[in-house]
Amino acid sequence: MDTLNISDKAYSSRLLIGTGKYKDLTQTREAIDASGAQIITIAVRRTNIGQSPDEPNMLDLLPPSQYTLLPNTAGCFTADEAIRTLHLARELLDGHSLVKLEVLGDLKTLYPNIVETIKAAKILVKEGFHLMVYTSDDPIVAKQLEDIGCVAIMPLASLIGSGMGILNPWNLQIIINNAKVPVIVDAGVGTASDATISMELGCDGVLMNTAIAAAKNPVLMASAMRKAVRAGREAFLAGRMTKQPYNASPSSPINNIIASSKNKAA
Amino acid sequence: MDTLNISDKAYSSRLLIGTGKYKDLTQTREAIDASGAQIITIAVRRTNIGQSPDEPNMLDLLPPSQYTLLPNTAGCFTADEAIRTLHLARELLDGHSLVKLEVLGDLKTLYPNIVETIKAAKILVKEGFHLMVYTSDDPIVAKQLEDIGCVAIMPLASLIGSGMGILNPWNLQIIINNAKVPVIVDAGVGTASDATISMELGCDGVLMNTAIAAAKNPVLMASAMRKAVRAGREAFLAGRMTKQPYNASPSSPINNIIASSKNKAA
Amino acid sequence: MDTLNISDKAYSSRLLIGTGKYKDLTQTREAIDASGAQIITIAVRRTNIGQSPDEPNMLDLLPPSQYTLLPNTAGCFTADEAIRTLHLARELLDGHSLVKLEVLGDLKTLYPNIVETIKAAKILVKEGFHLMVYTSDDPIVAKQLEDIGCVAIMPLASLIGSGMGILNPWNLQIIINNAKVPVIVDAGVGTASDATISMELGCDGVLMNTAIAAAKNPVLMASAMRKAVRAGREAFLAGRMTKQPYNASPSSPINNIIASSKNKAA
Amino acid sequence: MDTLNISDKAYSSRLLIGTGKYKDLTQTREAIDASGAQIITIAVRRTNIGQSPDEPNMLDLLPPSQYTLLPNTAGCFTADEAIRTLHLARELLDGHSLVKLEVLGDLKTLYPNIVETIKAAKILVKEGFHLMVYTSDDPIVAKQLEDIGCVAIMPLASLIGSGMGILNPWNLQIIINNAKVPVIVDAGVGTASDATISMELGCDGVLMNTAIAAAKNPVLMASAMRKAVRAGREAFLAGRMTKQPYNASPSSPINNIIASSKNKAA
Amino acid sequence: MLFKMIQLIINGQLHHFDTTLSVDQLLESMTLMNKRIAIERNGQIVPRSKFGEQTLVDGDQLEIVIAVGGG
Amino acid sequence: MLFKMIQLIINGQLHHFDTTLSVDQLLESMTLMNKRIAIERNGQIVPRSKFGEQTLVDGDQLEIVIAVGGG
Amino acid sequence: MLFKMIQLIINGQLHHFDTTLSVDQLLESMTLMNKRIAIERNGQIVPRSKFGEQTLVDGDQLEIVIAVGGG
Amino acid sequence: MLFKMIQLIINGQLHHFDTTLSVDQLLESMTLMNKRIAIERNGQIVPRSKFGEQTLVDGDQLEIVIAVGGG
Repeated sequence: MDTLNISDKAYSSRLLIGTGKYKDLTQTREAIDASGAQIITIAVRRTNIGQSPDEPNMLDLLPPSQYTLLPNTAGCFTADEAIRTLHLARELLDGHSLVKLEVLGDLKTLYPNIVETIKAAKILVKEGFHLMVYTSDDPIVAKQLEDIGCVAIMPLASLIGSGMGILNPWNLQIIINNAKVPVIVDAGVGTASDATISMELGCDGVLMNTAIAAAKNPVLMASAMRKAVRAGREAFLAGRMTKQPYNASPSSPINNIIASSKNKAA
Repeated sequence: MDTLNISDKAYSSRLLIGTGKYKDLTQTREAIDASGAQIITIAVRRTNIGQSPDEPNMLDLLPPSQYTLLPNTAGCFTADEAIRTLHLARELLDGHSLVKLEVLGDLKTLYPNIVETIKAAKILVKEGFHLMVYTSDDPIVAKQLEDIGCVAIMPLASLIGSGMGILNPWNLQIIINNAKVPVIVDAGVGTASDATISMELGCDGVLMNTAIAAAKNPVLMASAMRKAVRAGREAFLAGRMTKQPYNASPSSPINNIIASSKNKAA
Repeated sequence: MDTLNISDKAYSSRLLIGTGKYKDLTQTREAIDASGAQIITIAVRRTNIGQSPDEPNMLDLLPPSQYTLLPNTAGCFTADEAIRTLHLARELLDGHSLVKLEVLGDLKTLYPNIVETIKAAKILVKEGFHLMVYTSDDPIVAKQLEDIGCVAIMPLASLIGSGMGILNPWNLQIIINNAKVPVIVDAGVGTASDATISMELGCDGVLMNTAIAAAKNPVLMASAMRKAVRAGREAFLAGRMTKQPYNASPSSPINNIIASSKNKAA
Repeated sequence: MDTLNISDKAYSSRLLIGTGKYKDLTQTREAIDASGAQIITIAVRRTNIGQSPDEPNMLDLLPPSQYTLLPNTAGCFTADEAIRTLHLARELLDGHSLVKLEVLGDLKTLYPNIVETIKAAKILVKEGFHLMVYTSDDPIVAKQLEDIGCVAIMPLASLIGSGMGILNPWNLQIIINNAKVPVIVDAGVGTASDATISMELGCDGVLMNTAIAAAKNPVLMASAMRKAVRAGREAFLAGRMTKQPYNASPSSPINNIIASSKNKAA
Repeated sequence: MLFKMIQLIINGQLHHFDTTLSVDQLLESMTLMNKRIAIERNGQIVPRSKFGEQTLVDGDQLEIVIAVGGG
Repeated sequence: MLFKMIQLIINGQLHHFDTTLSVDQLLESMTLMNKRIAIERNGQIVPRSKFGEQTLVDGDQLEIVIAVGGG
Repeated sequence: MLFKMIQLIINGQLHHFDTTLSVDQLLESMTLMNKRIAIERNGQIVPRSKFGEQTLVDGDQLEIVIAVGGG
Repeated sequence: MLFKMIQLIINGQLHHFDTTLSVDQLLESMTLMNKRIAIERNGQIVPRSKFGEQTLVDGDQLEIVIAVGGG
């Protein structure tokens, strides 16, 4: 069976989704169900002192039996912050070691800070973390992160939350061709076709949040993304026809057409 | 329920496929099944005199109870040829009136001849045919064909069999915005994402043949197309997020992050 | 010398410009000078009865000795209107026969009405007009207009005044490859690179108005367009390098590099 | 006057070119002349022992009085190699300190190795070199290199020698908006319009080699590039019109058209 | 009595028959009887119901078509 | 003698004149004399050379045009 | 005996307690007992198993975090 | 007296000389005198002004470079 394999675990779904920006936990739940996602990202934040003690908890929504939680380091701008955040995440999730490392460059673009990301990755891999790492579409950096021991390379399609889709499919293709670990497009997907294109390029999966949460109808978009990822995967496996920019190719026989001057001549 | 309505008949599938270029009728059959298509195009050709009388027949493959057959005029370069071909098709299919009109400009591009197409459409509509008409992405011509009484406008995405996808989504968008009858992308789709993009633009359906038949694995590609069209339709109905070319938008909360100098400053 | 030849007259400039939308005749004059254009389009309109008799006249600005005037049929939506307008233009310009034919489909898109354009072209060619004809990027229609006897085919790059650039370079390429008369991109150019790309595709010239008149600094943009058209023409004649999507090619020698382990290995 | 200013020197030309891959020194010379370039890149290589002592020398071709030589570190894959190469270059050019730093990731893509590039940049700036640095289109890395003290940031448009043009104009735009030092597109330009587009985005200059040297007619392409860069710069300064995807805007007056039913209605 | 031979152009090819015949008889001779075909005779459709009645005459031009795979 | 008034539709607008007049006289009255214009009368071009001869009659429809900036 | 008050910086905010206390007691006072949280004390993780043992001292810096929605 | 031979690695290749020699003398022997070159000796630049003084010793590694076309 065609599965996405990460850290010795096989997943039937190649769509990974985040849990931010939803109206409420009910919508989050419905979107997750509609998406069929098995790997779900969460963030780690300070508890608000004095907050209502019985406020719903994200973890209650996502039983580990059913989902693989992927705590991230969103909001961290240095290796140190990211490392401390993941130490807390591991404790919070009872020793869970599969995490999403992201170290950002600035608040305006949320573009990854590659130098700090590499620095953090080296330390965290030594500490036994299984890193799915958010990175740019730099093919050399992608290879360096793989060599450090990251379990999945997650290049951006475009800026986080921008919905611009894949801005540079050529770099992405080089990364895919070079990688021996799964390559998952993370960030920038805006609509279903962006996910389909990612999979057609040969990506192993797609991670998204805003494209679903910020759609007018998030639950229906989640369903669209589920189909889009599968469509793209099947198209990739099926092997697309070759493009013919300037020459048409008839789908119907060109001979045995009923009498006429013109097409005889042709 | 969300259906494609053509000539007072509702279809749950928005994927229309052709039957040309397959290895054999078995593969044709399997591809049709995998695609879930309900409207299937066929061509009309001279019987080869002296051919084996028991050669399999395309019509036996497609029981009218199960499928809507759509005879085309592929290979016709004049209004007269197209009209005569459709007269034969109607007789062949016992008075069937839903047909695909295409009048081509030249053999190299198979680009539609708009002048002859309009001429044929006027006559055929008067004769009671229900025309699904292959046309260019010219929005004025599309409107003229609708005004003549065609039941579906089918602009090309790119040259027939080229697999180049949608070369001019802007014209297609204008056609969709102006049309009161279904707009179905016909010709040029090369892979799943092309179909998804067509539906996201607001097309009512997609008609293809080569993209499936010329894939390395046609049956798997047919399955991909089925999902791709649905994904695109759902994404269209869900309403995609707006694009933000240069500003990222975090999916995780930007406050309550554990202590650090940098992001406080931010 | 490399010239643009239209109706037995040779032009050193391949940039044709319109005279609409400028702040005043002074700016129009300066933009024309900066552009180096030799063929200038004008429109024909009703004189405002009771208007100041000494208002500046467009024709005084453009001595026939220096420029080739190209009266257009902008604003005409039927063959009849276009024909009457050109009869008046010919009288206005003392028998001048080189004109720009455009018959529009609707006010919102100003997309050409191909059926009316062909109808008008047949009549006007018989009457001895030399037609430079505005048309869509439909390669079959382009060929039909050439066969009717138009002296230049002028396909749109995108909607008039949209500044969207070339939306479908593939169709444009087919038109260029098929044509024996000059092909001039008309409408849609928005900035210098659009003009350069048009010429690189092999167009014989570019006609624009809004791209210059609606720039913040129209005169400087006119100068940019003059260089852009020449740059594109020279690049077309020079013959560009072939693209290599995934393989780099060093510009510096890869041997005789000073000692190092790494690149020896490479 | 509009000049490109690098290390307190003003250049009237914004086109920088390399000297590799030409047929011979004569063609190199003619291409340089036609391009109008003032900053010329060269490479440093081992002398071939026993080579004819009177073989023509690249330096004789380029009098410092007339040109600014820009020795590069092409072929270097580590910071150490690049640093040693630039030490030799400085000695070779009598203390010349303006150099092009490039540290590559692998031979197949020649994509920059950002980690080694940053490492080398920190050391070389301390040693007093004025670095024009080849980098990826990563906006965070670009800013880091500027903060280190590089005098010009030179992001790739696409792979060296690929001629693919600007693959990610959005990243390039972010780099340009953030930079206080000149941003020069280096690598990937394939034809004139690529250079024009780069300048329209707001780049301060364009550096190329293969696009000229590998053209069928290098000298004519050099002339095209000279005009293309100027056209793009002027268009940038002139301020292009805004795009209107779906609404046309007439260049000729829409009133005072001669009588007709249709356009009155309109 | 006098022997009479007729010529028919079927799908663009010339065919000779040593006697006049009905459409039915022609299809019989071509083993196309009861096949899913349609016929155009001199530019006019021949309804299936008329296959028995219509007698083909010398010089008739016929198009006999079937459905095939197409897109 | 009997007073006679005529109506002309000029560029789509109704104009009254208390006497018949030539094209020349009309242009004079409109201060368009010697301006670079062209005239269509009831769908037909009026050559400049005929401005003096042609007499306008009641109900004539005229289009009087000039060149303006356009693209 | 002498009364002793301590200060703790919890999630960046200064808090006063009129006696030393264990992590457990702190969570109790914050009604975070048995909630799914994790704690960092002066840059080091405090394992849940140690909540009872560890006594907080004046000047301790604590980060107390939970899981929230994020992408 | 005793005969002494030295080895130099020049641009990665081993070269033998039957006597010690200065950089100048080496360049002379390689007909590179007064050519536009630069030299690195054991990782250190040899300034042109020092060509006469510096005496090469057995095992020295030299890089002798020129400017070539490059982009």
